[in-house]
Amino acid sequence: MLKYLEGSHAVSQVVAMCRPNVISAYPITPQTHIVEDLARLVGEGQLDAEFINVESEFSAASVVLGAAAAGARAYTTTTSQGLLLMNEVIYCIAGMRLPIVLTCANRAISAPLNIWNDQQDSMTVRDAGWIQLHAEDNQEAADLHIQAFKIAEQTSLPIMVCMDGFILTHAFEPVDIPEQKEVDAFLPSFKPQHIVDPRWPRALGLYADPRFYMEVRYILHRALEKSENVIRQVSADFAQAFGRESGGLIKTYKLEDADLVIVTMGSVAGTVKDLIDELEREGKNVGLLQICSFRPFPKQEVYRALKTKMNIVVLEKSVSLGRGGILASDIRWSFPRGEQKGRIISSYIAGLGGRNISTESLREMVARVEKEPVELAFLGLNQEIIAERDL
Amino acid sequence: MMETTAEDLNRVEKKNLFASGHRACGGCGQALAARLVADAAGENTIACVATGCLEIFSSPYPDPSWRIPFLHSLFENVSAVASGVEAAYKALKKGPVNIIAQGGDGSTADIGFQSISGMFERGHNVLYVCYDNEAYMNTGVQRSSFTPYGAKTTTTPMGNRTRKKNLPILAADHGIPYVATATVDDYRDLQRKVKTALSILGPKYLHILAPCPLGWGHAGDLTVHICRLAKATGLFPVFEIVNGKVTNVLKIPNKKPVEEYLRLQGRYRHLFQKGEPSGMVAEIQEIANQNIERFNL
Amino acid sequence: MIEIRIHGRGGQGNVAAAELLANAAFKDGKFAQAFPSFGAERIGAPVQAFVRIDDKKIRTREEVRQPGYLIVQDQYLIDSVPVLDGLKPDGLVIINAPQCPEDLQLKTTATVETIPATEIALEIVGRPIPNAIMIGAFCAITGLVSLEAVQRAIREKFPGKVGENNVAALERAHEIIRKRKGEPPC
Amino acid sequence: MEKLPLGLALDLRKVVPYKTGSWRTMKPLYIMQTPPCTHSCPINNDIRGFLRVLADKQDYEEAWHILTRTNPFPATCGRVCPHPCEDGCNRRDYDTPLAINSSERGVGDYGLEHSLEHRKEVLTPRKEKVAVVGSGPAGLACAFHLAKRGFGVKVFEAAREPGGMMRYGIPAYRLPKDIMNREIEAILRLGVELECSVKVGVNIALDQLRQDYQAVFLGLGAQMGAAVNIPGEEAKNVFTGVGFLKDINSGKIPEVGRNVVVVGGGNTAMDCARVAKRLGADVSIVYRRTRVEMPAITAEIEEAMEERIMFRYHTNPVKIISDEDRVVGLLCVQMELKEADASGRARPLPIPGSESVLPADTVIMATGQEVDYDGLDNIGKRDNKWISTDEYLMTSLARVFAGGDAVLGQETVSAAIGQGLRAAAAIEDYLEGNVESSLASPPVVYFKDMNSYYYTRKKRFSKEAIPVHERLKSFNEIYPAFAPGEIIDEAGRCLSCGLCFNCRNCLMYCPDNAVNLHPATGKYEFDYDFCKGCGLCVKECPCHYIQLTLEK
Repeated sequence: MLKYLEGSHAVSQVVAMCRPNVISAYPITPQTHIVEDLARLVGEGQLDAEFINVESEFSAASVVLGAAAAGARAYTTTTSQGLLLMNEVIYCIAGMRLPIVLTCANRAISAPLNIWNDQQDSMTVRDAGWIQLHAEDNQEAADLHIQAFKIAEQTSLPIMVCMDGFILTHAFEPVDIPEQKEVDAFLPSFKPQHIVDPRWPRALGLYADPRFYMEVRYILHRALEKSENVIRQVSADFAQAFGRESGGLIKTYKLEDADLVIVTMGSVAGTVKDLIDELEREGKNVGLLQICSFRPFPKQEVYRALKTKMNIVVLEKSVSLGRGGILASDIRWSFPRGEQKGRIISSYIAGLGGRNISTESLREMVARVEKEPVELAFLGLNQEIIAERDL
Repeated sequence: MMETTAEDLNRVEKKNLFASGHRACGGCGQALAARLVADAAGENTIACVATGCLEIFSSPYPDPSWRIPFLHSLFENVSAVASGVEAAYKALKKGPVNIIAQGGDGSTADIGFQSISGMFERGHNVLYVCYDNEAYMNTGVQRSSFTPYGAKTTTTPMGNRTRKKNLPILAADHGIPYVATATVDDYRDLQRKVKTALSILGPKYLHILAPCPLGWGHAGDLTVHICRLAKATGLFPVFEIVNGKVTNVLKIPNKKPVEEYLRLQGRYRHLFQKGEPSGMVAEIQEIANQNIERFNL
Repeated sequence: MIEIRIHGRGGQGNVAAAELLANAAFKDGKFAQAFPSFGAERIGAPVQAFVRIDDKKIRTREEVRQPGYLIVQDQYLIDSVPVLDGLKPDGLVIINAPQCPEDLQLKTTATVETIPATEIALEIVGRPIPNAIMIGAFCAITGLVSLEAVQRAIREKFPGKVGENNVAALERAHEIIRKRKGEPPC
Repeated sequence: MEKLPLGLALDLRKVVPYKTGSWRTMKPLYIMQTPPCTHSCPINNDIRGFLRVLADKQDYEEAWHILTRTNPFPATCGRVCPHPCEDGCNRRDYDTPLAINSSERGVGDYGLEHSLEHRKEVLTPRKEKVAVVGSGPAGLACAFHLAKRGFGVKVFEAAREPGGMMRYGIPAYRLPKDIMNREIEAILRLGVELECSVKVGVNIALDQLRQDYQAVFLGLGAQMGAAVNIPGEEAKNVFTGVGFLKDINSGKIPEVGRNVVVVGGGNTAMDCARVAKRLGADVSIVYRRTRVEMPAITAEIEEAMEERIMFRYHTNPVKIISDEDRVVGLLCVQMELKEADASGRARPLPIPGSESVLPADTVIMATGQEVDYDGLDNIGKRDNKWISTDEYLMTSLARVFAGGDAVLGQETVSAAIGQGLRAAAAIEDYLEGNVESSLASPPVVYFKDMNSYYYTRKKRFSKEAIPVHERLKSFNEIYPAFAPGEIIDEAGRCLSCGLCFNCRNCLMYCPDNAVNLHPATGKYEFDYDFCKGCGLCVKECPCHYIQLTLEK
């Protein structure tokens, strides 16, 4: 049923419908509204789950690790510094193949301290062995959580659902919140693969010497690659069951006869779509390739979508300092060596630390990349406040 | 929860739920303690173990020594992991089951201190067992906050200048229902304390002195004897704290001078240049005396 | 697409105002989006909130830079914050002030309306929270959202007495504007 | 190779343990040690063994069988043995030695009260026959062991009744006759033939026995009082010690008169003195040296003193003074001790002019005994006094073995039994053609090797002898028996030196769980697949039953 509500509450209500057994989280802006609302649902008895108020994100992640290892459907949410503090556990959860779902309300990283949105935080754990799905709007954020539990439990891989902090978490807009019975029909109850239980004594978290470690990591890598099919399938099943497209690996907008393609992820895609329509009215053919699944990175899908496109600009809210665009390098790497010739793949870093990404600034970007390839640019940079000595 | 009668409590258990084949040094006090604890707890137990010497020597793939469910992830989070296991059992309405979080000094008193404090404060039904070998033995004998005054470690080459952190008291001050200390020589007492703890609902803390032949510099065959001296000198008081009240203190009618304990161990050898005790020995005796007075040993 | 920007101080219910307006539009069967100019601002600090209303799905996420409508919950902000920035020349600004618009001498070609929202709030709600009155004025003047939808939105968000007080305040503002329309300006 | 499980989550029921035994350089072994009690017992009785079954199972019958595996005379030895076992007992270095002797007496008496029968070790009778000469402790012990081993045995006894010195040398207040009789009967019930009043060498030739039997054992004893060659010894009321005791024990009670002087410092002297005292006389003992040099058992000396027998040291008889043919006194001279003689004891020399006369109605010369070689002169001898044998107790005559006082010189009942036992083993070896003697025993364990932490101090249990004035009224035993419960408690004090007493330390303390309790045998075993040889079990084994040996 279509409800008008805040993004955080759309997520918390849907998560509750997924019937997690154990929820543990530590408050951090802009994730707080999600935990507060889940605490309320558990407190009021609307959700039969254990809600563990821990003393740090590190323990929050550890609690859900333990809970999942004991057979519980477990959920946590954090952002920014909290995610960095979890980092060690994040790697463990993946290595132990525990199907935990985590909501990352994407936010910038200190220093300087900044509570506003970008996607640097989830980028820091992109190699940890988690599936990372990016939501465009609150409807998709909500839908992705329903899919996430299903994908995670089918693949024994943890999933991070990324939604831009504030821009989505704090935005009020209509979201179709499904009925509990619809969710139950779509998401079967959790059948854990391997748990600690005295009836079938197992050891979880053994150490592996050089004879075994590499194989374990290789298997994990392959599991992520193979999860592409599951992500695609679950997204399709979801469309079947709920009558709307959500998630999947990639999405495109007016790509077919586009001369220029903008590649991006997350909420800025909406702004870009409006711009594309405006430019179309002005006679320009610009298209959009939107990455929903950043990990696993859908190399083939991206290649198939872009192989005829010669001018591409990657717009992203994170940067590999000293290197440049992170998504950009993944896009460049999606083309076989031979096919990179003559193809322009520009890289734009935008919206760091909550900097507004305006249509004007995007227009400037488009105008520039139509003229020349841009190795790396920071969108909307205020040159006046950059001191010479800092360059 | 186990139903426990006095007879159950005093029965000595030998089930080898922590089995042969581990890679501990000969005469390892921690390996001995881990078996005594596992056997006392019994089959219906989940062991959550922190990274450390115990974990390394007991849990290599594919031949770990554990015969009860075993869960390890990191160094500093075992209390939180155990909290999660307990939460899962509650939520799934499974159990009852004994959940025992265990680790060495570092994972208990130092890097894991926040985590254990959180577990105590939240009141999880978990028994935390600390195997105290008074330094970071896994990484090669570096100082921990359990390293006693005067002891030599690779990071306190001139002898440690700080006093041992008193975790049993800190644990009790969280308001948890049961805290106890024990040593590996008195296995009946140790196993009784494990069973007592498991019969109580809520967080419990058991602090076991587990000599490390390598780190303490004594022959492996002295492990049990050294524990007796640690008690007889007053350096390691054995007691229980039930609902905040110190009870069941192990009296030591014929007390021994600390020198007798120190001289047996390489980590204190520097205190006896040319056989003569240095001033530090007197200070260590003073620490023992304070224990004797404080706990009325 | 209708774009509204709300200026106020932390604690004056700016985000709530945006949310209520958008929710009302939603109840009228339109697409709507509301979001704050996020931040760590504490009570008293100048803040903004944004509302978009449209007949089709709203996709853009950028802040509202050229609003057709401005709601200023505190007239004294005018001196400290460039509230009029980007306001469309044919736009509308509604200001919480007891004076007539002329007395404010705003440099804009847009229509200016004032309403003594704080007084009314103190009288009806009992606290100087002007947001319900400002919303009431907005829908009375523009008719972009129905009074009835706003009433439902308020009752939804604030069940019980608080809600009823705010609904009363809302209706009072609506009343005042309707009267004013019938009469020449003083 | 096994496929890696998901997330490396391993099914613990499939684990194949890693064998840490390969780390070992030293290897622990369970090695039974000889306890010092057994080591110092002339019979090598399994003292630890019989005490354990008493302490653990309160099983008197089993205890009796353990004791009688070696000693057919527990009730007898439990009374007359000077119990060197207690001198050896490791408790001596901890608190006080166990009351082994009294416990043995209790077990022996239990055996008699319940008429327990000895167990034959070899059930099928053998064709070989052995003749045993003399039915003293040596002869009967030898006969006993040979009979148990399935040999046909015939015992020839010169006296009218069997027992040798046990019967004729020991007064009833030390050894009630029926106790000894019943222990002898138990031996005979094993099928041992006994013929009394037959003096080998006189009534039947030794060579005859050597023809009729495959082997002969001589347990002749030393029953002849040694000649003293002192003027006046031909007078009436002058006895040899053995002669005096033999009369008493055969029921001939001599008229000793008021004053009795006993010459000598050995057990016989003490016995004679104490018997005379019981006959109502004032008794003094005359001895050339001091108490320290007295060969008699300390207990006997002390009891004699308790019974107010006068000891005259540094005194030596010179002449027996008689009135007509009746003794009236003994002329003695004071002696002083000079440098040691061959026997290692200080040599006494008379002090000129120190003569004095002791009034005496009876003089008993208990100054040594000899073997009666009548008709047996062709046997090789030591110092022309005792029978000489090789290490297997075989004499100069082939197939003729010997043991007891006749070989050792004056010794104890236990020593004689020990020799009978050894001779029996030697005879069996000889008849079977074994070259190796079967009596090698493991090393002795001493208290310093043990872990005292595990033992609790507890005083030795003892019972007062009955008061002197009571003792002297009769020939009844002077020491009351321990009650069964008292024996069990005392047995509980046994440290079980050198043998497991199931304390479980090795099992509980092994950090590698490399010790198992075998379900069937109930014995502890090392699992060398996992033992790292740390030695913790060795240190914590209370009784030194575990030892660390170099890994081969």
